[in-house]
Amino acid sequence: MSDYLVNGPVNPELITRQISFCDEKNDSGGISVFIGRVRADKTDSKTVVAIDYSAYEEMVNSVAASIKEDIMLEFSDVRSVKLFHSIGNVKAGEISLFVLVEAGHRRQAIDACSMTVELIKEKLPVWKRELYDNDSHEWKRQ
Amino acid sequence: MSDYLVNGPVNPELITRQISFCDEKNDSGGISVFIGRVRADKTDSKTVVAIDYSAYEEMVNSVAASIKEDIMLEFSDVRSVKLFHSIGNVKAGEISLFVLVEAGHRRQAIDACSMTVELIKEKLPVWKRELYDNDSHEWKRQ
Amino acid sequence: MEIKVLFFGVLTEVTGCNVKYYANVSSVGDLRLRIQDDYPEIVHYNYMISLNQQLINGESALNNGDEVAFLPPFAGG
Amino acid sequence: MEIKVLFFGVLTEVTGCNVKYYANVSSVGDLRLRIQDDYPEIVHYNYMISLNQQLINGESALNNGDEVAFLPPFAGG
Repeated sequence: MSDYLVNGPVNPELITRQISFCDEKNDSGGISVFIGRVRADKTDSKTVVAIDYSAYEEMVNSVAASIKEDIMLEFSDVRSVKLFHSIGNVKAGEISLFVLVEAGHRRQAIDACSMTVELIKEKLPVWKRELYDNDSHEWKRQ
Repeated sequence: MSDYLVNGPVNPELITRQISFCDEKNDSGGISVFIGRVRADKTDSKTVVAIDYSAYEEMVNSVAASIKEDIMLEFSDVRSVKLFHSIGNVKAGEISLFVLVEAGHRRQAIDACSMTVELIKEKLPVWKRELYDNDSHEWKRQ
Repeated sequence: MEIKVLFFGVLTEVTGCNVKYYANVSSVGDLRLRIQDDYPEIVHYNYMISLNQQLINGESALNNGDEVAFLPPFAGG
Repeated sequence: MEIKVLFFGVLTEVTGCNVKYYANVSSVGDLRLRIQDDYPEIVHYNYMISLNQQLINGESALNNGDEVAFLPPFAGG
Protein backbone atom coordinates (compact mmCIF):
# COMPACT_ATOMS: atom_id res chain seq x y z
CA MET A 1 0.00 0.00 0.00
CA SER A 2 1.13 3.52 -0.68
CA ASP A 3 2.46 5.82 2.04
CA TYR A 4 0.06 8.45 0.75
CA LEU A 5 -3.16 6.48 0.40
CA VAL A 6 -5.65 5.76 3.16
CA ASN A 7 -8.38 3.12 2.90
CA GLY A 8 -11.71 4.89 3.30
CA PRO A 9 -12.07 8.33 4.88
CA VAL A 10 -9.16 10.19 6.49
CA ASN A 11 -9.77 10.01 10.25
CA PRO A 12 -9.71 13.37 12.06
CA GLU A 13 -7.55 11.64 14.67
CA LEU A 14 -4.83 11.18 12.04
CA ILE A 15 -4.94 14.91 11.46
CA THR A 16 -4.59 15.67 15.18
CA ARG A 17 -1.71 13.23 15.44
CA GLN A 18 0.09 14.84 12.51
CA ILE A 19 -0.43 18.31 13.95
CA SER A 20 0.70 17.28 17.45
CA PHE A 21 3.73 15.29 16.47
CA CYS A 22 5.26 17.45 13.81
CA ASP A 23 8.41 19.43 14.40
CA GLU A 24 10.24 18.04 17.37
CA LYS A 25 12.79 20.83 17.13
CA ASN A 26 10.09 23.45 17.62
CA ASP A 27 11.44 25.65 14.87
CA SER A 28 8.39 25.77 12.63
CA GLY A 29 6.07 28.66 13.37
CA GLY A 30 3.42 28.07 10.74
CA ILE A 31 1.43 24.99 9.81
CA SER A 32 -0.98 25.23 6.92
CA VAL A 33 -3.51 22.46 6.46
CA PHE A 34 -5.95 21.71 3.69
CA ILE A 35 -8.79 19.24 4.16
CA GLY A 36 -10.93 18.09 1.26
CA ARG A 37 -14.35 16.69 2.11
CA VAL A 38 -16.98 14.90 0.08
CA ARG A 39 -19.87 17.30 -0.55
CA ALA A 40 -23.48 16.12 -0.55
CA ASP A 41 -23.98 17.89 -3.89
CA LYS A 42 -27.51 17.91 -5.22
CA THR A 43 -27.88 17.56 -8.99
CA ASP A 44 -31.32 17.32 -10.60
CA SER A 45 -33.25 14.88 -8.48
CA LYS A 46 -30.27 13.11 -6.93
CA THR A 47 -27.83 13.76 -4.10
CA VAL A 48 -24.25 12.54 -3.67
CA VAL A 49 -24.06 10.04 -0.81
CA ALA A 50 -20.43 8.98 -1.26
CA ILE A 51 -17.45 9.02 -3.59
CA ASP A 52 -15.61 5.87 -4.55
CA TYR A 53 -11.95 6.77 -5.14
CA SER A 54 -9.52 4.64 -7.07
CA ALA A 55 -5.84 5.23 -7.75
CA TYR A 56 -2.84 3.99 -9.67
CA GLU A 57 -1.05 3.17 -6.46
CA GLU A 58 2.55 2.74 -7.66
CA MET A 59 2.30 5.97 -9.64
CA VAL A 60 0.75 7.82 -6.67
CA ASN A 61 3.91 7.00 -4.73
CA SER A 62 6.27 8.46 -7.30
CA VAL A 63 4.08 11.46 -8.13
CA ALA A 64 3.50 12.34 -4.46
CA ALA A 65 7.22 12.05 -3.72
CA SER A 66 8.02 14.33 -6.64
CA ILE A 67 5.36 16.88 -5.55
CA LYS A 68 7.00 16.98 -2.11
CA GLU A 69 10.43 17.45 -3.66
CA ASP A 70 9.19 20.26 -5.92
CA ILE A 71 7.64 22.06 -2.94
CA MET A 72 10.77 21.73 -0.80
CA LEU A 73 12.86 23.12 -3.67
CA GLU A 74 10.48 26.01 -4.36
CA PHE A 75 10.00 27.07 -0.71
CA SER A 76 13.23 27.24 1.26
CA ASP A 77 11.44 27.89 4.56
CA VAL A 78 9.32 24.73 4.34
CA ARG A 79 10.31 22.00 6.82
CA SER A 80 7.90 19.24 5.83
CA VAL A 81 5.07 18.35 3.49
CA LYS A 82 2.58 15.60 4.30
CA LEU A 83 -0.25 14.40 2.14
CA PHE A 84 -2.87 11.69 2.46
CA HIS A 85 -5.58 10.79 -0.05
CA SER A 86 -8.41 8.33 0.37
CA ILE A 87 -9.08 5.35 -1.82
CA GLY A 88 -12.31 3.39 -1.63
CA ASN A 89 -15.59 4.63 -0.28
CA VAL A 90 -15.83 8.03 1.42
CA LYS A 91 -19.27 9.22 2.52
CA ALA A 92 -20.59 12.76 2.17
CA GLY A 93 -19.18 14.82 5.04
CA GLU A 94 -16.11 12.62 5.41
CA ILE A 95 -12.54 13.65 4.58
CA SER A 96 -10.82 12.44 1.41
CA LEU A 97 -7.72 14.64 1.26
CA PHE A 98 -5.41 15.97 3.95
CA VAL A 99 -2.35 18.10 3.26
CA LEU A 100 -0.09 19.58 5.94
CA VAL A 101 2.84 21.92 5.34
CA GLU A 102 5.14 23.16 8.08
CA ALA A 103 7.37 26.17 7.62
CA GLY A 104 9.34 28.57 9.74
CA HIS A 105 6.95 31.40 8.94
CA ARG A 106 3.34 31.68 7.85
CA ARG A 107 3.63 32.94 4.26
CA GLN A 108 5.61 30.01 2.95
CA ALA A 109 3.48 27.52 4.90
CA ILE A 110 0.29 28.93 3.36
CA ASP A 111 1.63 29.35 -0.17
CA ALA A 112 3.31 25.94 -0.21
CA CYS A 113 0.17 24.19 1.07
CA SER A 114 -1.90 25.94 -1.60
CA MET A 115 0.52 24.87 -4.32
CA THR A 116 0.64 21.29 -3.00
CA VAL A 117 -3.16 21.07 -3.26
CA GLU A 118 -3.06 22.35 -6.84
CA LEU A 119 -0.33 19.88 -7.80
CA ILE A 120 -2.33 17.02 -6.27
CA LYS A 121 -5.38 18.01 -8.32
CA GLU A 122 -3.27 18.26 -11.45
CA LYS A 123 -0.89 15.32 -11.13
CA LEU A 124 -2.01 12.67 -8.66
CA PRO A 125 -3.41 9.63 -10.55
CA VAL A 126 -6.67 9.34 -8.63
CA TRP A 127 -10.21 8.99 -10.00
CA LYS A 128 -13.59 9.42 -8.44
CA ARG A 129 -16.99 7.94 -9.02
CA GLU A 130 -19.85 9.78 -7.38
CA LEU A 131 -22.52 7.54 -5.88
CA TYR A 132 -26.04 8.96 -5.67
CA ASP A 133 -29.03 8.32 -3.44
CA ASN A 134 -30.94 6.83 -6.39
CA ASP A 135 -28.28 4.10 -6.74
CA SER A 136 -26.83 5.57 -9.94
CA HIS A 137 -23.20 6.65 -10.25
CA GLU A 138 -21.06 8.89 -12.41
CA TRP A 139 -17.33 9.22 -13.08
CA LYS A 140 -16.38 12.84 -12.36
CA ARG A 141 -13.77 15.02 -13.98
CA GLN A 142 -13.13 17.32 -11.02
CA MET B 1 -13.86 36.09 28.30
CA SER B 2 -13.76 36.54 24.56
CA ASP B 3 -15.19 33.96 22.18
CA TYR B 4 -11.91 34.15 20.30
CA LEU B 5 -9.36 33.95 23.12
CA VAL B 6 -8.10 30.77 24.74
CA ASN B 7 -6.22 30.69 28.04
CA GLY B 8 -2.80 29.16 27.38
CA PRO B 9 -2.03 27.06 24.30
CA VAL B 10 -4.67 25.99 21.80
CA ASN B 11 -5.27 22.29 22.42
CA PRO B 12 -4.96 20.06 19.32
CA GLU B 13 -8.19 18.40 20.53
CA LEU B 14 -10.02 21.68 19.97
CA ILE B 15 -8.77 21.64 16.39
CA THR B 16 -9.99 18.07 15.84
CA ARG B 17 -13.36 18.96 17.33
CA GLN B 18 -13.72 21.98 15.05
CA ILE B 19 -12.74 19.93 12.00
CA SER B 20 -15.09 17.06 12.90
CA PHE B 21 -18.11 19.11 13.83
CA CYS B 22 -18.14 21.71 11.12
CA ASP B 23 -20.68 21.66 8.35
CA GLU B 24 -23.63 19.55 9.36
CA LYS B 25 -25.17 20.02 5.94
CA ASN B 26 -22.13 18.45 4.26
CA ASP B 27 -22.00 21.09 1.56
CA SER B 28 -18.50 22.39 2.19
CA GLY B 29 -15.83 20.62 0.18
CA GLY B 30 -12.76 22.52 1.33
CA ILE B 31 -11.46 23.35 4.78
CA SER B 32 -8.35 25.44 5.07
CA VAL B 33 -6.62 25.63 8.42
CA PHE B 34 -3.77 27.74 9.68
CA ILE B 35 -1.94 26.93 12.89
CA GLY B 36 0.58 29.28 14.43
CA ARG B 37 3.11 27.81 16.84
CA VAL B 38 5.65 29.32 19.17
CA ARG B 39 9.10 28.80 17.70
CA ALA B 40 12.10 28.04 19.88
CA ASP B 41 14.03 30.82 18.13
CA LYS B 42 17.66 31.17 19.07
CA THR B 43 19.02 34.72 19.26
CA ASP B 44 22.59 35.38 20.39
CA SER B 45 23.08 33.23 23.42
CA LYS B 46 19.43 32.81 24.33
CA THR B 47 16.52 30.64 23.19
CA VAL B 48 12.80 31.35 23.31
CA VAL B 49 11.13 29.07 25.85
CA ALA B 50 7.63 30.61 25.73
CA ILE B 51 5.59 33.61 24.66
CA ASP B 52 3.35 35.48 27.03
CA TYR B 53 0.41 36.87 25.06
CA SER B 54 -1.83 39.68 26.23
CA ALA B 55 -4.85 41.19 24.53
CA TYR B 56 -7.35 44.01 24.69
CA GLU B 57 -10.17 41.54 25.16
CA GLU B 58 -13.24 43.70 24.41
CA MET B 59 -11.59 45.02 21.28
CA VAL B 60 -10.54 41.50 20.19
CA ASN B 61 -14.23 40.60 20.15
CA SER B 62 -15.26 43.44 17.88
CA VAL B 63 -12.19 43.21 15.61
CA ALA B 64 -12.52 39.42 15.20
CA ALA B 65 -16.23 39.73 14.43
CA SER B 66 -15.50 42.38 11.81
CA ILE B 67 -12.71 40.26 10.25
CA LYS B 68 -15.20 37.39 9.92
CA GLU B 69 -17.77 39.70 8.32
CA ASP B 70 -15.20 41.10 5.88
CA ILE B 71 -14.19 37.58 4.82
CA MET B 72 -17.77 36.42 4.36
CA LEU B 73 -18.48 39.49 2.22
CA GLU B 74 -15.33 39.08 0.12
CA PHE B 75 -15.69 35.33 -0.48
CA SER B 76 -19.19 34.26 -1.47
CA ASP B 77 -18.37 30.55 -1.32
CA VAL B 78 -17.16 30.68 2.31
CA ARG B 79 -19.53 28.99 4.79
CA SER B 80 -17.77 29.72 8.06
CA VAL B 81 -14.70 31.34 9.58
CA LYS B 82 -13.39 30.34 13.00
CA LEU B 83 -10.47 31.83 14.84
CA PHE B 84 -8.88 31.25 18.21
CA HIS B 85 -5.87 33.07 19.69
CA SER B 86 -4.05 32.31 22.91
CA ILE B 87 -3.58 34.66 25.80
CA GLY B 88 -1.21 33.95 28.63
CA ASN B 89 1.74 31.61 28.52
CA VAL B 90 2.36 29.41 25.47
CA LYS B 91 5.52 27.29 25.44
CA ALA B 92 7.77 26.71 22.44
CA GLY B 93 6.17 24.05 20.25
CA GLU B 94 2.66 24.83 21.46
CA ILE B 95 -0.08 26.41 19.36
CA SER B 96 -1.05 30.07 19.78
CA LEU B 97 -3.28 30.67 16.75
CA PHE B 98 -5.86 28.52 15.00
CA VAL B 99 -7.88 29.66 12.00
CA LEU B 100 -10.35 27.46 10.11
CA VAL B 101 -12.26 28.45 6.97
CA GLU B 102 -14.87 26.26 5.30
CA ALA B 103 -15.97 26.83 1.74
CA GLY B 104 -17.78 24.96 -0.97
CA HIS B 105 -14.60 24.66 -3.00
CA ARG B 106 -10.90 24.71 -2.29
CA ARG B 107 -9.75 28.01 -3.84
CA GLN B 108 -11.96 30.24 -1.73
CA ALA B 109 -11.25 28.19 1.41
CA ILE B 110 -7.50 28.60 0.91
CA ASP B 111 -7.57 32.26 -0.13
CA ALA B 112 -10.00 33.26 2.62
CA CYS B 113 -7.94 31.47 5.29
CA SER B 114 -4.81 33.21 4.06
CA MET B 115 -6.51 36.61 4.17
CA THR B 116 -7.94 35.92 7.64
CA VAL B 117 -4.44 35.19 8.95
CA GLU B 118 -3.12 38.44 7.44
CA LEU B 119 -6.01 40.45 8.93
CA ILE B 120 -5.38 38.90 12.35
CA LYS B 121 -1.72 39.90 12.16
CA GLU B 122 -2.66 43.41 11.07
CA LYS B 123 -5.71 44.17 13.21
CA LEU B 124 -6.11 41.93 16.24
CA PRO B 125 -5.07 43.82 19.42
CA VAL B 126 -2.73 41.19 20.81
CA TRP B 127 0.81 41.61 22.08
CA LYS B 128 3.59 39.19 22.78
CA ARG B 129 6.48 39.06 25.17
CA GLU B 130 9.12 36.47 24.38
CA LEU B 131 10.53 34.69 27.41
CA TYR B 132 14.09 33.35 27.12
CA ASP B 133 16.00 30.55 28.77
CA ASN B 134 18.24 33.09 30.53
CA ASP B 135 15.18 34.54 32.34
CA SER B 136 15.16 37.73 30.29
CA HIS B 137 12.21 38.81 28.15
CA GLU B 138 11.48 41.09 25.23
CA TRP B 139 8.31 42.64 23.74
CA LYS B 140 8.21 41.68 20.08
CA ARG B 141 6.87 43.57 17.12
CA GLN B 142 6.05 40.57 14.96
CA MET C 1 -16.01 63.39 34.49
CA GLU C 2 -13.70 60.42 34.40
CA ILE C 3 -11.84 58.75 31.54
CA LYS C 4 -10.58 55.18 31.83
CA VAL C 5 -7.16 54.77 30.20
CA LEU C 6 -5.72 51.35 29.33
CA PHE C 7 -2.12 50.51 28.49
CA PHE C 8 -1.00 47.39 26.64
CA GLY C 9 2.16 45.55 25.69
CA VAL C 10 5.42 47.31 26.35
CA LEU C 11 3.52 50.41 27.48
CA THR C 12 2.49 48.59 30.65
CA GLU C 13 6.17 48.54 31.55
CA VAL C 14 6.67 52.18 30.55
CA THR C 15 3.78 53.33 32.75
CA GLY C 16 3.94 50.61 35.36
CA CYS C 17 0.20 49.99 35.10
CA ASN C 18 -2.55 48.48 32.95
CA VAL C 19 -5.30 50.96 33.76
CA LYS C 20 -5.48 54.47 35.11
CA TYR C 21 -8.28 57.03 35.48
CA TYR C 22 -8.06 60.67 34.45
CA ALA C 23 -10.46 63.50 35.28
CA ASN C 24 -10.86 66.84 33.52
CA VAL C 25 -9.54 65.88 30.11
CA SER C 26 -11.67 67.24 27.30
CA SER C 27 -10.00 65.64 24.28
CA VAL C 28 -7.65 62.86 23.22
CA GLY C 29 -4.92 65.44 22.55
CA ASP C 30 -5.38 66.78 26.04
CA LEU C 31 -5.14 63.27 27.50
CA ARG C 32 -2.04 62.49 25.48
CA LEU C 33 -0.27 65.53 26.95
CA ARG C 34 -1.29 64.57 30.48
CA ILE C 35 0.11 61.09 29.95
CA GLN C 36 3.34 62.43 28.48
CA ASP C 37 3.68 64.57 31.62
CA ASP C 38 3.15 61.53 33.85
CA TYR C 39 5.33 59.19 31.75
CA PRO C 40 7.87 61.18 29.72
CA GLU C 41 9.41 57.91 28.44
CA ILE C 42 6.29 57.21 26.38
CA VAL C 43 7.37 59.63 23.62
CA HIS C 44 10.00 57.09 22.59
CA TYR C 45 7.38 54.47 21.73
CA ASN C 46 5.09 53.92 18.77
CA TYR C 47 1.47 53.52 19.63
CA MET C 48 -2.05 53.94 18.29
CA ILE C 49 -4.98 55.19 20.29
CA SER C 50 -8.45 53.70 20.48
CA LEU C 51 -11.59 55.32 21.86
CA ASN C 52 -14.18 52.87 23.13
CA GLN C 53 -12.44 50.01 21.28
CA GLN C 54 -12.32 51.81 17.93
CA LEU C 55 -9.03 53.06 16.51
CA ILE C 56 -9.16 56.82 15.97
CA ASN C 57 -7.24 58.77 13.41
CA GLY C 58 -7.34 62.36 14.49
CA GLU C 59 -8.47 64.45 17.40
CA SER C 60 -11.58 63.48 19.31
CA ALA C 61 -13.57 64.97 22.18
CA LEU C 62 -13.88 62.89 25.35
CA ASN C 63 -16.96 62.31 27.47
CA ASN C 64 -17.50 60.90 30.93
CA GLY C 65 -17.04 57.13 30.98
CA ASP C 66 -15.05 56.94 27.76
CA GLU C 67 -12.39 54.25 27.51
CA VAL C 68 -9.15 55.23 25.79
CA ALA C 69 -6.41 52.69 25.11
CA PHE C 70 -2.75 53.14 24.18
CA LEU C 71 -1.83 50.35 21.80
CA PRO C 72 1.69 49.42 20.70
CA PRO C 73 1.93 47.75 17.27
CA PHE C 74 -0.08 44.53 17.31
CA ALA C 75 1.88 41.30 17.46
CA GLY C 76 -0.59 38.44 17.42
CA GLY C 77 -0.10 35.05 15.84
CA MET D 1 7.29 -10.57 -24.91
CA GLU D 2 4.43 -9.43 -22.75
CA ILE D 3 3.11 -5.95 -21.92
CA LYS D 4 0.94 -5.34 -18.86
CA VAL D 5 -1.83 -2.85 -19.60
CA LEU D 6 -3.79 -1.11 -16.83
CA PHE D 7 -7.08 0.77 -17.15
CA PHE D 8 -8.38 3.29 -14.64
CA GLY D 9 -11.48 5.30 -13.87
CA VAL D 10 -14.21 5.28 -16.47
CA LEU D 11 -11.98 3.22 -18.79
CA THR D 12 -12.45 0.21 -16.52
CA GLU D 13 -16.12 0.35 -17.52
CA VAL D 14 -15.32 0.87 -21.19
CA THR D 15 -13.00 -2.15 -21.28
CA GLY D 16 -14.66 -4.18 -18.52
CA CYS D 17 -11.29 -4.83 -16.88
CA ASN D 18 -8.53 -3.30 -14.79
CA VAL D 19 -5.62 -5.14 -16.27
CA LYS D 20 -4.92 -7.03 -19.48
CA TYR D 21 -1.77 -8.50 -21.06
CA TYR D 22 -0.72 -8.01 -24.67
CA ALA D 23 1.98 -9.84 -26.59
CA ASN D 24 3.74 -8.81 -29.78
CA VAL D 25 3.31 -5.06 -29.51
CA SER D 26 6.45 -3.15 -30.36
CA SER D 27 5.38 0.40 -29.53
CA VAL D 28 2.80 2.46 -27.67
CA GLY D 29 1.17 3.44 -30.97
CA ASP D 30 0.93 -0.23 -31.88
CA LEU D 31 -0.67 -0.98 -28.49
CA ARG D 32 -3.12 1.87 -28.81
CA LEU D 33 -4.38 0.47 -32.13
CA ARG D 34 -4.73 -3.02 -30.65
CA ILE D 35 -6.78 -1.62 -27.79
CA GLN D 36 -8.96 0.42 -30.12
CA ASP D 37 -9.64 -2.79 -32.03
CA ASP D 38 -10.60 -4.59 -28.83
CA TYR D 39 -12.61 -1.68 -27.37
CA PRO D 40 -13.80 0.63 -30.16
CA GLU D 41 -15.71 2.74 -27.61
CA ILE D 42 -12.40 4.00 -26.17
CA VAL D 43 -11.96 6.53 -28.99
CA HIS D 44 -14.73 8.62 -27.41
CA TYR D 45 -12.77 9.12 -24.19
CA ASN D 46 -9.94 11.42 -23.21
CA TYR D 47 -6.96 9.70 -21.70
CA MET D 48 -3.23 9.98 -21.17
CA ILE D 49 -0.80 7.12 -21.34
CA SER D 50 1.95 6.23 -18.87
CA LEU D 51 4.84 3.85 -19.40
CA ASN D 52 6.20 2.33 -16.21
CA GLN D 53 4.39 4.96 -14.13
CA GLN D 54 5.76 7.90 -16.13
CA LEU D 55 3.50 9.96 -18.37
CA ILE D 56 4.76 9.88 -21.95
CA ASN D 57 4.28 12.56 -24.54
CA GLY D 58 4.98 10.94 -27.86
CA GLU D 59 5.70 7.56 -29.31
CA SER D 60 7.74 5.06 -27.37
CA ALA D 61 9.10 1.56 -28.00
CA LEU D 62 7.92 -1.21 -25.69
CA ASN D 63 9.96 -3.98 -24.09
CA ASN D 64 9.08 -7.19 -22.36
CA GLY D 65 7.64 -6.55 -18.89
CA ASP D 66 6.70 -2.92 -19.52
CA GLU D 67 3.63 -1.58 -17.75
CA VAL D 68 1.42 0.76 -19.77
CA ALA D 69 -1.57 2.52 -18.21
CA PHE D 70 -4.53 4.31 -19.79
CA LEU D 71 -5.40 7.24 -17.54
CA PRO D 72 -8.55 9.35 -17.79
CA PRO D 73 -8.19 12.94 -16.50
CA PHE D 74 -7.21 12.86 -12.83
CA ALA D 75 -9.89 13.73 -10.33
CA GLY D 76 -8.33 13.53 -6.88
CA GLY D 77 -9.21 15.69 -3.93
